[in-house]
Amino acid sequence: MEEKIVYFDNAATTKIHDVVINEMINIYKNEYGNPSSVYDFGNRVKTIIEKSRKSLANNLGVQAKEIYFTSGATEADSWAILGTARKLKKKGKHIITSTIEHHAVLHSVEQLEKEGFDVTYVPVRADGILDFEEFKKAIRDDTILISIMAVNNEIGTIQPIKEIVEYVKDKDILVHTDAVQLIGKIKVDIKDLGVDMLSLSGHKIHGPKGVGALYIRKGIKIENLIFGGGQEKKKRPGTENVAGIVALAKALEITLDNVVEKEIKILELREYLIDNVLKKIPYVRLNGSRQNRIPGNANFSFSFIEGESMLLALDMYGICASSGSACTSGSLDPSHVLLGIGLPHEIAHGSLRVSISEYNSKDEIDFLLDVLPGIIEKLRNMSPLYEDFLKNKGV
Amino acid sequence: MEEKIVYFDNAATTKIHDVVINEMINIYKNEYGNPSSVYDFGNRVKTIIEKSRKSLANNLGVQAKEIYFTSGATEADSWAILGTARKLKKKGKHIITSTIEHHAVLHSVEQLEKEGFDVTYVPVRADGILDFEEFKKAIRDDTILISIMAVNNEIGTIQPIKEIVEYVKDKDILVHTDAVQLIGKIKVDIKDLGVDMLSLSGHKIHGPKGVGALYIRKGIKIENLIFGGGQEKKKRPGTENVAGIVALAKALEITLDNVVEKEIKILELREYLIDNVLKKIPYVRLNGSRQNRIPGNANFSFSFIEGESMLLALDMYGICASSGSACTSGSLDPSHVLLGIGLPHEIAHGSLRVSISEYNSKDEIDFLLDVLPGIIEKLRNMSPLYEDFLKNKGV
Amino acid sequence: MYSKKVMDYFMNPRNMGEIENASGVGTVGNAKCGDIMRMYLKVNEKGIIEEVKFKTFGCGAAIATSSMATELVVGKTVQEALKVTNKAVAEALDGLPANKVHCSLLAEEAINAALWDYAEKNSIKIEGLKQPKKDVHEEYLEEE
Amino acid sequence: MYSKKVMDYFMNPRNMGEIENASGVGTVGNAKCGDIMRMYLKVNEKGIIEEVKFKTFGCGAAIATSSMATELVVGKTVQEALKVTNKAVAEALDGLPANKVHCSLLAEEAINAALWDYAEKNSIKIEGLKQPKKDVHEEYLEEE
Ligand SMILES: Cc1ncc(COP(=O)(O)O)c(C=O)c1O
Ligand SMILES: Cc1ncc(COP(=O)(O)O)c(C=O)c1O
Repeated sequence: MEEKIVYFDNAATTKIHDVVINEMINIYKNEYGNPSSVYDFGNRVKTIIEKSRKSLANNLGVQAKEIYFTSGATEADSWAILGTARKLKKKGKHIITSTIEHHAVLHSVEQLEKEGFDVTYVPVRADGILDFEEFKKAIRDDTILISIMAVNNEIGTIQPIKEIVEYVKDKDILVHTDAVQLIGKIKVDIKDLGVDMLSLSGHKIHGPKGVGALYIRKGIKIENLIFGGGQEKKKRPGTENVAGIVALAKALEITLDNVVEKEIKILELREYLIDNVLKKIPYVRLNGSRQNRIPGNANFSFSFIEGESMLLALDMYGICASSGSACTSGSLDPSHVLLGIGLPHEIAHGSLRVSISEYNSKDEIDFLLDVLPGIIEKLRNMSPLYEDFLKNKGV
Repeated sequence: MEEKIVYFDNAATTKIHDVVINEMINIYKNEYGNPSSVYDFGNRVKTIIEKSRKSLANNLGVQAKEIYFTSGATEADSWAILGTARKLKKKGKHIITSTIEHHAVLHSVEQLEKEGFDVTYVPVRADGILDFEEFKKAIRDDTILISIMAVNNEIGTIQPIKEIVEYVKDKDILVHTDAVQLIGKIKVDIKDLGVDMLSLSGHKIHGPKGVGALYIRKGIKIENLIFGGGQEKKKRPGTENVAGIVALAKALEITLDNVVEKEIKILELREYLIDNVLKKIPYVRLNGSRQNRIPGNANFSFSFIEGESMLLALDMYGICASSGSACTSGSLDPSHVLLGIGLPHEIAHGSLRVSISEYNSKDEIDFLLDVLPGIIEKLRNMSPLYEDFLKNKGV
Repeated sequence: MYSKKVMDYFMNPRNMGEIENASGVGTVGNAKCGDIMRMYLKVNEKGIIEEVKFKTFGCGAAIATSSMATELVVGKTVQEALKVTNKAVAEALDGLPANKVHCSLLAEEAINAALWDYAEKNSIKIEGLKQPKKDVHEEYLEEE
Repeated sequence: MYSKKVMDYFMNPRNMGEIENASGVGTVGNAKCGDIMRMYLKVNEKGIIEEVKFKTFGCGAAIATSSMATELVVGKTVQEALKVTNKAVAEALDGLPANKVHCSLLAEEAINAALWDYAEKNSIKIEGLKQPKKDVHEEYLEEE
């Protein structure tokens, strides 16, 4: 029973490709053996995992042995950051990150602060791109790790990872990037990007939730986060989430198929959306650089109204979108990302993120453009801030 | 395409119940929304998760809010042990475990040794049950945590968890148990068991790999292993493995349905197997107490031969079984559990674990009993140890 | 997440708007927390609240609770209105999610603030009426 | 895990057994590591290995490599047999999993040990033959 929803929250999670689901069903039904077992029924599952690892690695331009499967990007981020710092703590105690990272990074470095590390949070400019001058100033002799996201999940801005790697290439500093929002949008060649570690997640690329991977460049040793059996070369033990691993590799493969054409289509939809929202609705701003952003992301702030009520009203039309990041819903704080680009609280509260995938159509954008102005107007008419604004303007 | 395998490795992993697979398919196809989202398409997934948490909790006799979903028991064990010790490190530095724990526990406490904790490994008796006198002696004033498994994964012996809890009830010591091999075999009431923390895994109870849970008694605070968003009350962040969570709860529900009847049948099969193996094959011993063991487990040591070759030969008949634990395959060490009950190396190497589930039949046991004696004989005839033995006996 | 009733009051808010020359107006909350509520009261000479209107910047629960609060106080005396608790508002909406309970509290405070304004304007003392805290919302959060 | 050839030599091992009054017998490995190989050689007066038999306690790879090693040395001179390397054994089996390479090394050592025994018994010196290490297997592991 397919119901009609208009899904514009692809930065939060994505619809799973049908082929991916079928591959999982096959694993669940026919390949439930334990990959570590001697007999063929188990051992062939090991082969399946290694084939997936190879496929994923190929699609990322790295070697299979540099890929470690995890339970998602949150684990991958935590592992990369905590594992590196704890391993290198005798070498240095300083870590650099940015103010607009995902909580998986921010709360990991906060934990490190409790463990005696020193963290510098480099700010971003008003357009949501890392302030490179501040970044340069942040580097110290005892810096051991830089963790900067490749693409921001809320405003879609693309961060200068290659430049960061280039800038520190003569220094003995490891560079990790949370590439959850980049992978699957273009064909990323990690070797070309140059980072030492990279996190990705299955459910953001039309795969299932609960699986991700950490790329660790050959030769780099970080401490385990989880301890146990011999899986993943003992670095990430636990019986493998076989269906998840197969699905992750397959999802990336399918998502990258014709990725340029898909992203051009997505970009056109987004530009059409942005043009029309800015034209049809007053007192609105686009958050983050319009140029240096991933094709599928549009993030608006509508003055005088609050985001959740906008989402609820959109939901009445079956439109799924988000405000701030999904992970912080239920919290009362406005997005640290929107505050990070300098928005005042009341503007930050009124944000709407529309994230577009290959499954969206122009009709759906038109539908959104049909209903959104009315919703904004209705909520503004309800808003004491709007009332005050009009009075001050002398209306 | 169903192929004919005879699956006797249910302690390594299990066939997934069909109903469980169907529930996962439904989630993948229709409920891919992000549980943290505001709109109904996401929010209702939150409801699905909470329903599963409630069901799991009910089936374990605890409150829903005491259940935290993880990526498996390895993570749950690591979290319970590292999280507790790191949280309580100012209170005390001593931890008690046993010599026959799963590597998820053993390697976690080894990590704690590196972090400055002191670990006592209590030995087991020859029958594979904890030496309770030694356990009592191990307790110190600065003991903060006891982690003893409920049922051993290799020899199936049941450990005296209730007695442990009872013995330390007046002391300020937390008790964790790895109950991976107990859950699903009987209806466990955790409140009755009395432990403070308990780990379980989905794929051992006819659910999928890559999902598990940690029960943490209300009021107990342990440090996070993974840091990130607000999921699982911020204690275990990361977008939830929704299909896995639903599957875990459903698998336990189905597995516990008529569990007494099922386990009686399983016990009968096992006793029939043990009786006949001991009768038909010379120079064999049953490892672990015959009484105090979980119904589905039989573990034999056949003198003069090595386990892997036995497994390979069985595999030629489509029979899946194990030797030592699956996780240590590829390793050259014989099982630490079999050494732990006092077996010499060459005997420990020749072990065979047959683990039976509700999906096994008497015909399958008969089939195993048909082929096993010939395999053992063939391998013994190949063995220089057997040759020496016969010569020494003067044959 | 929300009950049907909350969604109904969010989508079709009762008593939304302003009252010109209101007997009392109260505004509570702040933009930082993302909720601002304003209540307009018209109190007649018998001390009965004849008309209530609200305006709210905030989430769905904030809008629904303000609207519900207006319905619960309209027609009541000032004294009776004071007794309308946040719990009553939440209950009338068939409950609120735990992390939205503060919205009902804010609605209660908004009524209170409007009554305070009415009392001040008319220099009357209303038994049980407390001076509105500058920022009820933040205090609530700290208590949590 | 294993190649078809390994499985074939495991299931149908060639030259399994003992040789009575063998010219040389060598046993290597130990129970701790789980592999023990014993090689029996019959060397004729021309120094040609006429017959080889093995017995092995060990995993599938251990059995297959011992069997393959017997085939590779039979019919060869003692000197030629010395040149049969563990790599040759592994290749003849279409390869071995990384964690099983030590089995082929053990097979090489078993041949060597049997030749050493033959040389000692006949008080001859064989060029290039080294005294068998007490425990080749453990040393290999440490190297890893
Ligand atoms: C940038 C970024 N990093 C990390 C994550 C966490 O990934 P996961 O949900 O797989 O734990 C997300 C999404 O939630 C994300 O957008
Ligand atoms: C006793 C025991 N503990 C822990 C584990 C690890 O569980 P998982 O595979 O879910 O990480 C297993 C099985 O592998 C086990 O048998």
